[in-house]
Amino acid sequence: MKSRYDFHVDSLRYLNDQGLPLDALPTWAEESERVLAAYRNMVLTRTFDQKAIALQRTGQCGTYPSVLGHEVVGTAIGQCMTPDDVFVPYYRDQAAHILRGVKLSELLLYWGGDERGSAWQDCPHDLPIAVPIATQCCHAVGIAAAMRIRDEHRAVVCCLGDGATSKGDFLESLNLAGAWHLPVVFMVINNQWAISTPRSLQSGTETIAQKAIAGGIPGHLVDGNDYFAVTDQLLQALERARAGKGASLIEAVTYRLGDHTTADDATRYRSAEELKQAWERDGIKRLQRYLHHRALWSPDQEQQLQTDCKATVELAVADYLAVPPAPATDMLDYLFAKLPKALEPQRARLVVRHGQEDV
Amino acid sequence: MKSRYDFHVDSLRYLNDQGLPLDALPTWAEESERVLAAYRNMVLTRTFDQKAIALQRTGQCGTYPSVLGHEVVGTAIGQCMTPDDVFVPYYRDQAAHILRGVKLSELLLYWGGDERGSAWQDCPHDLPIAVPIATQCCHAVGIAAAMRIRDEHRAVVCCLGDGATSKGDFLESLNLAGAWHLPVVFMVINNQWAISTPRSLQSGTETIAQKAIAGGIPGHLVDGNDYFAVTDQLLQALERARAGKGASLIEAVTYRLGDHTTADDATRYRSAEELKQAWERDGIKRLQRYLHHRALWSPDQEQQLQTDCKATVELAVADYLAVPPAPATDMLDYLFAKLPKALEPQRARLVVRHGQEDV
Amino acid sequence: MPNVTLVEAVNMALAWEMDHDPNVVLLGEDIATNGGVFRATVGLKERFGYKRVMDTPLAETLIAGTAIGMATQGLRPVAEFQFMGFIYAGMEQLVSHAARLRNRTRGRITCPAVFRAPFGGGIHAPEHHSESTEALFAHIPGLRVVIPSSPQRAYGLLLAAIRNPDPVVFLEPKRIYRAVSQPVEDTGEALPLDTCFTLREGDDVTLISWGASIHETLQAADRLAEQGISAEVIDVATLSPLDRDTLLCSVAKTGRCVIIHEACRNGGVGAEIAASIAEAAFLDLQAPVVRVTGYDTVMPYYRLENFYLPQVEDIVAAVEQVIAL
Amino acid sequence: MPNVTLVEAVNMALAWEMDHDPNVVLLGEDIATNGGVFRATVGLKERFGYKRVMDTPLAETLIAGTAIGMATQGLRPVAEFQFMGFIYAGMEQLVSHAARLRNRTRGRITCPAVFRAPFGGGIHAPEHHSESTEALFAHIPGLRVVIPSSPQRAYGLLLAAIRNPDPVVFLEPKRIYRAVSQPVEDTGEALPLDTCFTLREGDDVTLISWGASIHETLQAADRLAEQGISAEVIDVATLSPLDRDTLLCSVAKTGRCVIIHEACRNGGVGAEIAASIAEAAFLDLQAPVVRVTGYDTVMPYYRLENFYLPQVEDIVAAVEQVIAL
Ligand SMILES: Cc1ncc(C[n+]2csc(CCOP(=O)(O)OP(=O)(O)O)c2C)c(N)n1
Ligand SMILES: Cc1ncc(C[n+]2csc(CCOP(=O)(O)OP(=O)(O)O)c2C)c(N)n1
Ligand SMILES: [Mg+2]
Ligand SMILES: [Mg+2]
Repeated sequence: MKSRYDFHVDSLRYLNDQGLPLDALPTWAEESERVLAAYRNMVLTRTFDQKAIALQRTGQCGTYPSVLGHEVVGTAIGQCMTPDDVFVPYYRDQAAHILRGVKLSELLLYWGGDERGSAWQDCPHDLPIAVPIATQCCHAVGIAAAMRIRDEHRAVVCCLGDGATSKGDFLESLNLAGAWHLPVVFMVINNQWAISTPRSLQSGTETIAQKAIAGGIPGHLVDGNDYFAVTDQLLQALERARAGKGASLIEAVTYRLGDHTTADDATRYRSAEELKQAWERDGIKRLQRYLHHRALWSPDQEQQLQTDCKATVELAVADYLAVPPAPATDMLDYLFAKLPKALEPQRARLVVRHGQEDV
Repeated sequence: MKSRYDFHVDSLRYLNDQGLPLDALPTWAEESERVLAAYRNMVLTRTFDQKAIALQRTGQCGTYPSVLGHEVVGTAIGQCMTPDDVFVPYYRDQAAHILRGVKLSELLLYWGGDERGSAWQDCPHDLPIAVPIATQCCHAVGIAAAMRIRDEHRAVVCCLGDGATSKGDFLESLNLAGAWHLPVVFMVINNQWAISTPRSLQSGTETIAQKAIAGGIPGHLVDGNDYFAVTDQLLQALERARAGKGASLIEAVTYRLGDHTTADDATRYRSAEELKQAWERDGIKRLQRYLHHRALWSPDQEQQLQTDCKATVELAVADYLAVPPAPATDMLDYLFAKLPKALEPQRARLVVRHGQEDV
Repeated sequence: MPNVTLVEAVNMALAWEMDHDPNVVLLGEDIATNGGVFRATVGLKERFGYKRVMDTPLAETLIAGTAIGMATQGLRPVAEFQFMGFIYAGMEQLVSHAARLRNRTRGRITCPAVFRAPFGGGIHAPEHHSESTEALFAHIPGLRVVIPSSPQRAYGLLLAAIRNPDPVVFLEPKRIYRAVSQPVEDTGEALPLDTCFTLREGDDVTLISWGASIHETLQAADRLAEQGISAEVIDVATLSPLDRDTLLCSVAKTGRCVIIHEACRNGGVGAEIAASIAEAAFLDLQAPVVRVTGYDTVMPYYRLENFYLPQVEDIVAAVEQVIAL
Repeated sequence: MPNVTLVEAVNMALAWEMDHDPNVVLLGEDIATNGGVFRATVGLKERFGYKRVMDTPLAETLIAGTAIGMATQGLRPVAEFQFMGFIYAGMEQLVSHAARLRNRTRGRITCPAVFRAPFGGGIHAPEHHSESTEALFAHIPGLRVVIPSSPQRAYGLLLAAIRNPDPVVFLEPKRIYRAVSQPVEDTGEALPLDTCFTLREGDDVTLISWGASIHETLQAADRLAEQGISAEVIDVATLSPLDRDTLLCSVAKTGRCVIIHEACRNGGVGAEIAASIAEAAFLDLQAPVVRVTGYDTVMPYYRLENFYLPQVEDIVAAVEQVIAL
């Protein structure tokens, strides 16, 4: 006696590569100020990104992971989340951080080898950048569980890459999110590569979204270069989460247009042709075309925006470069709430060796 | 523009609770000697199990995990695997071990607190019992990968419980099995409980079999108390694996009829009613009814079998109890292929302290 | 004042703190309905509800990471690893996040979580159920490692651990979970962390230990007293950060020191203590610091476990050896 | 004889052994097409095929466990963790399986696997990319922990590690991956494991170190020589099991000892070495064994990393201190 259980994931797209709607846009898309703000943030993010790479190349910043190709997803996240929500990022979420209140200079400080780059003055609640892959997923469900324990109507957005979906932390977290109906949205940014490992070697699955089925939560595919699709799916997922209906997984399909980091050379493992094709699906260009098409944007405005973004970034760089190194004693002073007695001799030694004032 | 991807898992059952076929049985079921051998192994396993519990209760064995409710699955595994295949067990696979050549006395020795209980004289290749949950899944894919690297037509069967399916090791292994098309079958024995944690708290999914979808491999549900269903699905999965067509996941649904281990008291967390109902689906009784129905079995034969099994078990117990403790130096002598110089003083100390001969 | 065992004291401390701080929540495998495999959390789900006493799926990485996430929100999660032998999957979360969140965010995000685990051998448990790998955690800056060795200290130190604003790995010596009962006042009074406890004063030799081995150490001190040797016994209690002052003061007085622990010798916490004392008390020491420890091998299954564990006579012999010098 | 760097020597050893033993296979993240993020495996996929040089999904538990599974079948897997900072998810597999398989099956199943990871700071890397937690592995009975500090030793020790019938954690000091070149004969000759290497003989003080710190240690020895102090320099190389004999012999001669390591001090491998020497060479020592180490904190991000790392002048100062006694 055979029977069967059926499952599915859906897939969403609004704009074609030329920025023309394939379907009626969601109603919120009528808020043109929202769409314009999104576009501006994408351009600012890309401007910042280019500058950060340049700083690294000239020895003024450490290894840096370019956000090229992720601007649409990050911007959608930054817009859809409320200040009360908690963002649990990985390390390629610059576009979202900017909208969440992280300063550009703070991002530079982090990649410039300074812990103060995670002290985020104007973004007190979001989790810091997570470098150990997928580990942040467990924090996301922990935070979501805290919200449920306290009966709050808030939600968590957790970002990770396609590579991260192979790691146990993510899969265990998916399962908890499903078992406990947690208010969390996992946003998998499938940029087709995990350093040199292509999506096809990462997993034998047809989609990443289908991994949601293992956690018993809905899985959605969206075109990650389509601002309307990402936003719409995320708004629904967040609403669902805040309403106590549980978690979702969104796979945003895009492409890592840059090297993995400034320490990487992607030409070692992928073809120029593939990269060229990916550029044709670039989400910023696509949204720009949409805006032109809707007569919401002009070459003059574009010119002005470019100028403004450059100025904003230059100011941030100046701020960053003006930050003197922290005192050596900082390495001990933030380890615990209060310096344990056991560490006092070591702190004293740091003071002697590096001439820092005692606190 | 919405589109969707569909997935499914199937579910298989041949016998109803009364042991009557619901459908035409698979052709191999005509081999009555195979079916009878299966039945005998199930009874032997249960006889052994009762004895092991009794030994623990009388202080002659350590904590022991009863196999009650798992006899059908384990027997099917033991029968379907060839000697060349590799079995990667967890800790409740007694029925399979017996058919794979592990001695009953070795099983007792293991749970009796003696490492020699994993030295398995007549079962050289299978992996030892794995206590750290789900860790063995990674070994299973590693072994399967070795088979692929060497172009061998062998397969791996990896057992785990429902609780184990929450742990990253399992999920990471599923993914590798799918990505690399490995000759491995994951047999999840869903006995509804992980110690006191019911299946419903373990995961929000409708089935466990659907977790296969996250690895991109086929997932199957079978009635784990139905010898024909388990065997048939496993035979197909093994054939697929050996033919180079890749991995499968089988969820065998059964019930843990005993306490988690002798250290557990299941009445603390589950109802007598639930247990009673589970006994009605007992797979041994069901197969016995089938055999009677097919006139393959008589009360006399049953009587004789019970007597034989008891005798076999008593012999094994005698063997087990006759094993003198290992020399204390064994704790150092098997750590490395050759005792490192650094450990010589410690070994000498053991010899002095516990009067063992030097080797 | 009730007479309670160590594991009951753990339960009492959890109950007290849950009662007084709504932010305290518990999570782990089998801790809610079952009350934990050692019954450390028994009755707490009934009393505080399943929202504060949570059975988790079987996944230690997740347990560690979920607790961390909760802690970042100002909850005070107390996560249980069912046995120390199953803590390793949580290692990445402990090392790369719990220990670092405050430091890497310069105090913006913190991790006031407690990670409990029963540890140690001697209860005839199966494979992987007798681990003593406290040294792994003691080596990680940013983690506190706390081990109680009596019901009173279990109560007071666990309260302190939960109230501590930083992560604590709280290891409970399961061999003595029920070995002794002791009156424990349920007044919510915490004991200090980062401080060794001198359990017995003496002049001739300093015996340093923690966890279950404290009991053999105290017995050894009794026996030594019969031989006219006066041993000071110190329970380290907080293994990291280490209160070297108390240890050094004692050795300055006695001039001799024996360290006792169940973990294997190579790279055990005894090594750090011995190295610290040998360096700082170089001129005070009249004999080398000697370690009485487990062997450098995997904890044997239970038929051989007593050959592995430090015994009273081993301690006595070590003391006789250092006294003879 | 080619002049090669340490990382090139790693590549040479892998190539030699793959060429001579068909059972040797490599697995890890980005090791095949990309040749590893440090290029340690560059060219090997092209030479030996993707069946023997495998890019894995991004999952360290899996990498460790898969290698173990392969090893049980008589393969000789060499698994790469991309950085030591990402090894922790593999901890359970290393501790509970790799280290124990032989012991728990009484020799029936074994684990001849090598687990490679670049480690240590000083290369201006991002967070989590500068770890030195070798002590965690050295404390696990059943694991060998091997650290080369020159191209020649990288070549010879890696060959030995792969041929070794038991698991080896092979940690490569990435700060000196390309710091020096040295002629290395590609003859497949292994160096002994479980043996310290005396790099420089001396009479006044024994300097013990490993990994990248060996270089500051040798520089310190040069400076000390200018001051008329003759330092013996020992590269421990195999941190566990530890060759105490070589260390003790040297200290018996010099009477003074300084241990240098990059890892934090508390519970570092230096503690075990100091404790062992202080115990066994009690009567030989004319000064306490002193440790020059990283601070007991998380490795700082790169702007402060040089304040954390032991410097040549720290070593010189420590020697001056012990010589003064
Ligand atoms: C646990 C862990 N393992 C390995 C690494 C090294 N590493 C950094 S990024 C990366 C690839 C991540 O790929 P993906 O998740 O797809 O994110 P992407 O970088 O493409 O945005 C790897 C292997 C790490 N940071 N953490
Ligand atoms: C990593 C790990 N965590 C916890 C345990 C303790 N433990 C032993 S069995 C068990 C439940 C396992 O349940 P399941 O996988 O369903 O198998 P079953 O015992 O029901 O056959 C637990 C939590 C363990 N052995 N390993
Ligand atoms: Mg990616
Ligand atoms: Mg179960």
